[in-house]
Amino acid sequence: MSIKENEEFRPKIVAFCCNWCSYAGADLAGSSRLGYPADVKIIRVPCSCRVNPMFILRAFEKGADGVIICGCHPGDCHYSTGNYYARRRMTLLFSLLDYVGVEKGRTRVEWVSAAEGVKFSATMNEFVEKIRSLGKNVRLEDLRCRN
Amino acid sequence: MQELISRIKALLADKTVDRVLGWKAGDMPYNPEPAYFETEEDLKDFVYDGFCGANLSKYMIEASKLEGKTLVCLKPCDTYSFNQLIKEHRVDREKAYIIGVGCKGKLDIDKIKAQGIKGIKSISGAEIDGAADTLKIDTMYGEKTCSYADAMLERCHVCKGKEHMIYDEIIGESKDTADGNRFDEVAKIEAMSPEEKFAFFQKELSKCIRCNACRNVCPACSCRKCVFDSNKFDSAQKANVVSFEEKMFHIIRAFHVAGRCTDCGECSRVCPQGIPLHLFNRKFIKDINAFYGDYQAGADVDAKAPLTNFTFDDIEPGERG
Amino acid sequence: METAAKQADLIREISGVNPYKCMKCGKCSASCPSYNEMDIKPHQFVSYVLHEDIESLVNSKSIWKCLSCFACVERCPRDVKPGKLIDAARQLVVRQKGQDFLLADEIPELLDPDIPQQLLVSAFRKYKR
Amino acid sequence: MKYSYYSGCTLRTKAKSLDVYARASAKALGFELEEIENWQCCGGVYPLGSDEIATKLSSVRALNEAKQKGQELVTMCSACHHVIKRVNDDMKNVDDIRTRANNYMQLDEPYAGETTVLHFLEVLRDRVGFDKIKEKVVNPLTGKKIGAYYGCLLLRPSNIMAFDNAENPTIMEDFIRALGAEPVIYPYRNECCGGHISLKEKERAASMCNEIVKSASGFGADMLITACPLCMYNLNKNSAGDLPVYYITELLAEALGVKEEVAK
Amino acid sequence: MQRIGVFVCHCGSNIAATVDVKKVVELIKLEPGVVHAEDYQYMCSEAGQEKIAVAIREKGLTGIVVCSCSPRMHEATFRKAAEKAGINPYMVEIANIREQCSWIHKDMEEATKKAVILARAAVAKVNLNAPLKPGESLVTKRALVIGGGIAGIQTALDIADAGYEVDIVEKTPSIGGRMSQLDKTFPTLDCSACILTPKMVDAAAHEKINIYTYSEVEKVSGFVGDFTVDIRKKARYVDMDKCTGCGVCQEKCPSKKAPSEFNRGLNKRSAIYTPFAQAIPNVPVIDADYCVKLKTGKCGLCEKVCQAGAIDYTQKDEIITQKYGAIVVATGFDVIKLDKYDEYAYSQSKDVITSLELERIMNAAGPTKGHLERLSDGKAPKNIVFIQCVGSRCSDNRGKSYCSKICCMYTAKHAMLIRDKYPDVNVTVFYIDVRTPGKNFDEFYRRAVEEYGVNYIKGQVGKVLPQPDGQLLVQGVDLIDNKQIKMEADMVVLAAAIEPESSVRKIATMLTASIDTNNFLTEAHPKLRPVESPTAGVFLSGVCQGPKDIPETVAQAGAAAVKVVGLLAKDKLLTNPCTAKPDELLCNGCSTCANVCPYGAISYEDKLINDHGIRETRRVASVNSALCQGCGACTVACPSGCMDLQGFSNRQIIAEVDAICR
Repeated sequence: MSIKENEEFRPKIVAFCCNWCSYAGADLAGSSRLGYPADVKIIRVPCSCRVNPMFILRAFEKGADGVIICGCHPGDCHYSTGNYYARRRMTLLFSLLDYVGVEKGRTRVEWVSAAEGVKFSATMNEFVEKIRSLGKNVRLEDLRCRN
Repeated sequence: MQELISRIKALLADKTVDRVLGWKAGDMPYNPEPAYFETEEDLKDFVYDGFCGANLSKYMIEASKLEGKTLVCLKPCDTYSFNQLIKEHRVDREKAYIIGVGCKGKLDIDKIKAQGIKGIKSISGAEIDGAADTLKIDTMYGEKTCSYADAMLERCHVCKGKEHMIYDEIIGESKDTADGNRFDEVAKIEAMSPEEKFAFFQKELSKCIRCNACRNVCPACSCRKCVFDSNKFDSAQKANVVSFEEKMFHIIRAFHVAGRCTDCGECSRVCPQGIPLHLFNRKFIKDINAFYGDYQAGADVDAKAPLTNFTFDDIEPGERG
Repeated sequence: METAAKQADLIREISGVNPYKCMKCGKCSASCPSYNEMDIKPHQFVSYVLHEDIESLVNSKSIWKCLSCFACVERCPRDVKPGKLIDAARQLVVRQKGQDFLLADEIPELLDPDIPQQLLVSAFRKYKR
Repeated sequence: MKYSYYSGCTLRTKAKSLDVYARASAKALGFELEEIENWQCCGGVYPLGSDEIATKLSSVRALNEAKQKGQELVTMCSACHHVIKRVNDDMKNVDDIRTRANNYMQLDEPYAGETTVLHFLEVLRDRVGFDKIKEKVVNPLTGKKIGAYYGCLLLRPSNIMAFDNAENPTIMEDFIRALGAEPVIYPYRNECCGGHISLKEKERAASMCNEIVKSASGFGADMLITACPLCMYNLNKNSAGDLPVYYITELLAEALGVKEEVAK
Repeated sequence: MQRIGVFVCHCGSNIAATVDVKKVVELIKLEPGVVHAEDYQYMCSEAGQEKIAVAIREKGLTGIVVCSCSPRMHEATFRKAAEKAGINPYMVEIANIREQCSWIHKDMEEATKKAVILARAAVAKVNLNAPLKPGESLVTKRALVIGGGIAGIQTALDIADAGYEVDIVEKTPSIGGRMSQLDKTFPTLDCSACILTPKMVDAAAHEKINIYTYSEVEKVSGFVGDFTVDIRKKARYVDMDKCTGCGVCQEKCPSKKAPSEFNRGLNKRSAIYTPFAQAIPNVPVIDADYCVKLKTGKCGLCEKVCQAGAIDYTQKDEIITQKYGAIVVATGFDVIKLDKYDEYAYSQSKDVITSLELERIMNAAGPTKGHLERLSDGKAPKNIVFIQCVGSRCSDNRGKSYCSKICCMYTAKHAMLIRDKYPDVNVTVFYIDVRTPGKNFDEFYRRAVEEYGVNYIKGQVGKVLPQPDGQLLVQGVDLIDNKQIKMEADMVVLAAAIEPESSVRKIATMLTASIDTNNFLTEAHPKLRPVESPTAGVFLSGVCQGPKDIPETVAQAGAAAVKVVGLLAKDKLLTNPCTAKPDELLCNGCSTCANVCPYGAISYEDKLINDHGIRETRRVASVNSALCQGCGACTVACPSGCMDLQGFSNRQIIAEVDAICR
């Protein structure tokens, strides 16, 4: 039984959370004891617009299986407009990743406010579930034909 | 071409311009290359024909730093790139004297060779003054012919139009060459299953040798120092540790020029491995048009670029496409 | 005891109701047109399921008295839908015990010439397997 | 305009008039009710259990047939409407039910709630329009004070039925106004008539129906209208019978001047 | 290479119960750069901070990682401690192993593993940290209060009394807010107007307070200490300087069909009106939707009768632009619409009313001049039923999930007042729970039951059925007696849920203050910073932050004022040093970064650059660090990576990514 447990796929998931809404939402999920799998590791950024596509690809390059970006709801950005830019950038980037054949579910953007601890936890549970169903990230890790 | 050369001579002579940026004949009949001409004497090598595909606008970044004006020959599609460079303050309009040269479609020697035409000695029918209907090719194995359209670069079949976006004067006639839909190729890939898409790009990108030709020729890729050459992201170019890096390079490169790429097609033209790199840029262009409304980089210097713009109701990432 | 827990689980599953959401306001019972006919009241169904006392529910006559008029479902402020619990308890009875509230012998004398088919069909569905 | 039409068992027998007046009125209003072939009984009550599939299949068949024809599905009887509308909602929104039902059905293309289910009244309100009906009325029912009796099934649960405001509906009142009569609003119009209990508990059904009739007449109604044969039966059979009860379609046919035609 | 010390906090058992802190210490020591690691019971305590100081001195640390609670909690504490011990405060990073680890995981092994990874990421980041120095910005010594109800008035008075200028912006023609609509207040039953009016007068008379009524905030820009706000002063059509407030215009106005907002639409008012007798300012406004002159050009009666010549039909909206150091939101509440609760027959019967409508009926200045009577027929009611929690505590999609908090108390008040004035009227209250936390609150409710004989029934009402004779049949349940109840009533009063005033969403967006799913403004910390918004310089007062009664509102208003005063008392503010910084050697001069900067902090200049010996004049970006707020939008817009964010640099984030994915 313990062997089977060890075999269970534990994905590596990087979550970029904006300091003002989503990181606070994650804190609220924590103080409300709303659990989600330990596979998720959060990186604090000032705003979702700080997330460079380079970071996302770097994570995949280094073996991440999923990357999620959380920011304030549109209209509620602490810096007024940051999440709008993030939204366009990520929309285009995700569309391109889909275009090159990377599974759609590996990347996600979710708007989580400081008051939405429940949503944060639910989102992370859902995302981990999705990544587990997709399995290990092989497509982004290695593109070149081997031989 | 004679009209063009004599006009250039006149402008050099009356000191309107100090130098000329054009194309010089190469060692083969089909490989002219970009060159500066400073004297009438230099101009004997000047050439402008169907093989002059190179986009000269990027050279104007350096030319803008030189004393005096530079005359630059820009094809219709090159003028979009020039405009985009103006928008980004990379070239100085005052330092440029733009002759908008006519275009009847640019030729791809590989397409001619692919038809089994080898041992090429000379080619006629590629002259800019010609009808651009048929190419007569004198080879070591006798004379061969080839339809002009069949020898054209992919980008000319989906030409944005033969109107110059910016110029001081226009010399020479153009001929409409568009006979395809710009986004057909992209749509074809979009319709593939994820596995097929992956296989397609894996096959293409595996050919990449990281020679940086695409980057060097791209008028949008004009950073003083590329992120892949600097230590800003710990991403300095080096021996590939993992093969992921090609993909990273091409995706990031496409992302960096998204909303700025005019779709001039130079990246694909110069790739020694024949990777259809324009398919990345065109995907972004297609998405931008679909998500945020039609946008052509370089058409309007004052328009807000799609990635520096937003609306409250923009679609959400992952929603479409 | 284990069977009681299983039964409660089954009811929760059939009905799709989460009894933990109930805040015990009683609006279901306040809305119920069959309230006075019921020995176990609509709001009590929720707590009976919560306490896993299913035995009482399946023996209750309330399950035959509910009209499925959905007033409790419509007005429940917590989206608990007690009417679905009552129906699930009824289902347990007709499924597991094969018990009928309507016997074939009874039917002829209940008929009258104006009865619409709809009535018979509905009654069969509600009273029998 | 053609609609797929699900009449249901009772409209072919005890409630024929509800059906024929509907067809005649439809014709007069310029639309056609095309009865779907081989319909099966809806079962009369919606199977509430989330694990019940077989009892939902007859509705799925009807819905799928309308989908094949590319038509909206019109129902008349409140019970049929309730069952079919809710099954359609399940097929659209409940993954488990959709998957299992489609496994049973083995259709060429799985059914996923694509059909729009309309009650006849919704056709009148949302497709024809009460204003247009008003124009077509030749015998306005002027002076009649009519209480609309909705019952429960048409309205509740409102998030799925999406028929009207479940606690303060207006569709039948607007319908009555369109026919030139005066609607009487009374609070029991959405209370239950007793439904299936009238088989075994006639007295209880009677007391419930009496409350309804008492309230309606208290507010000055001189007749009631309904869309449901069972409500009709209960109100007629199990109340003191103080108020006449009509099907909505009968009044409609009368106002449109096609009632006589049907009688012939 | 940095010399990094790692300090792992037990947080009592909050962390240590789920994370093996010793193991974290042991493993983190293996990381490059780490020269010291230890754990302690409470790192944030005096003794804990001392441990950091000692390690800095003894081990010559240059960087600190504290594995503890969220940085939103104690980052500032540890930075201060580090600074005191002699290293730059920005050399401190926090690994959040409480909120984002020990509190959400149950398995010790798993939580420990994650804690190590989080610590590793923080170490990787600190390795690349650089000392930063905050800049300074000036503080505009003036505050803006949005909303002129009791919350706004109290905040403004307290700020003004401390000697600072305050502007109140109120959307309606008068300050006073909801409290002015109330008849009496709990738990003392004193008259609402009697205690509110003096405060309104004080505010109007205060030399430091400037009131803009009939005005709305239109645009906000800037940041803490230096906001710029556009205020739209709507056309009043009455010259405020000339008007004497005599009221003749309102008497003579022929258009008297407008529903009175003040009386909740229960009666009508004239087109030119002051909302209520004690309105401040006592200057009417003309309602353009109802004024005959403004609509048709004919009439002009008010102009004719106005002896002061104050009527001005040509008045236009006016925009006032003003600078503020701090902004207080005090936008208050409204009751929810009841169109989703038709089972209570609110829309079918005039005798089913909301509690706020009852306030107006009970009030001497209300539609019935304070007589308790039915609005349908003017008869005195004999039986009144109150229904609690109408739209509150609902998790369906009809109502609000929260408790509106004030209803239990005001219903007890209403019940008592009615029984006191009309002892022959029977009062029944259907309740789910009676919630009376508050000083003298439960005693108050008990008096209603014990002294005033109010009939409290535990249970809800299912439906209210209007009867032909005008009576209301209330069908409810008594859960204690386990009986369904059908009782006749003459009047039914609904305790409708309260919700934030509808304009708050727009205001929150302008202020970039965050808002929750119910449209209540979010506080910076639910316990420790309840009157501050997460946006620096924006403060919260009253119900806009969450349901509360008058004493709580006044207390919060004062607290918000103190926070504002604390801010305005400073001449300069230290600015966040985590600002964008361009590398001039790499800058293309393309302006893309400037195009996405929300603060206009990026400008371009032609500058002589020495690029490895090549000297040339280049167009390069320069960031005004006083304006830059550090969002980082520019860093991603920049293709060359020239623009970077201090404290969250590209390399730091990449290092974190690498550490997590390792």
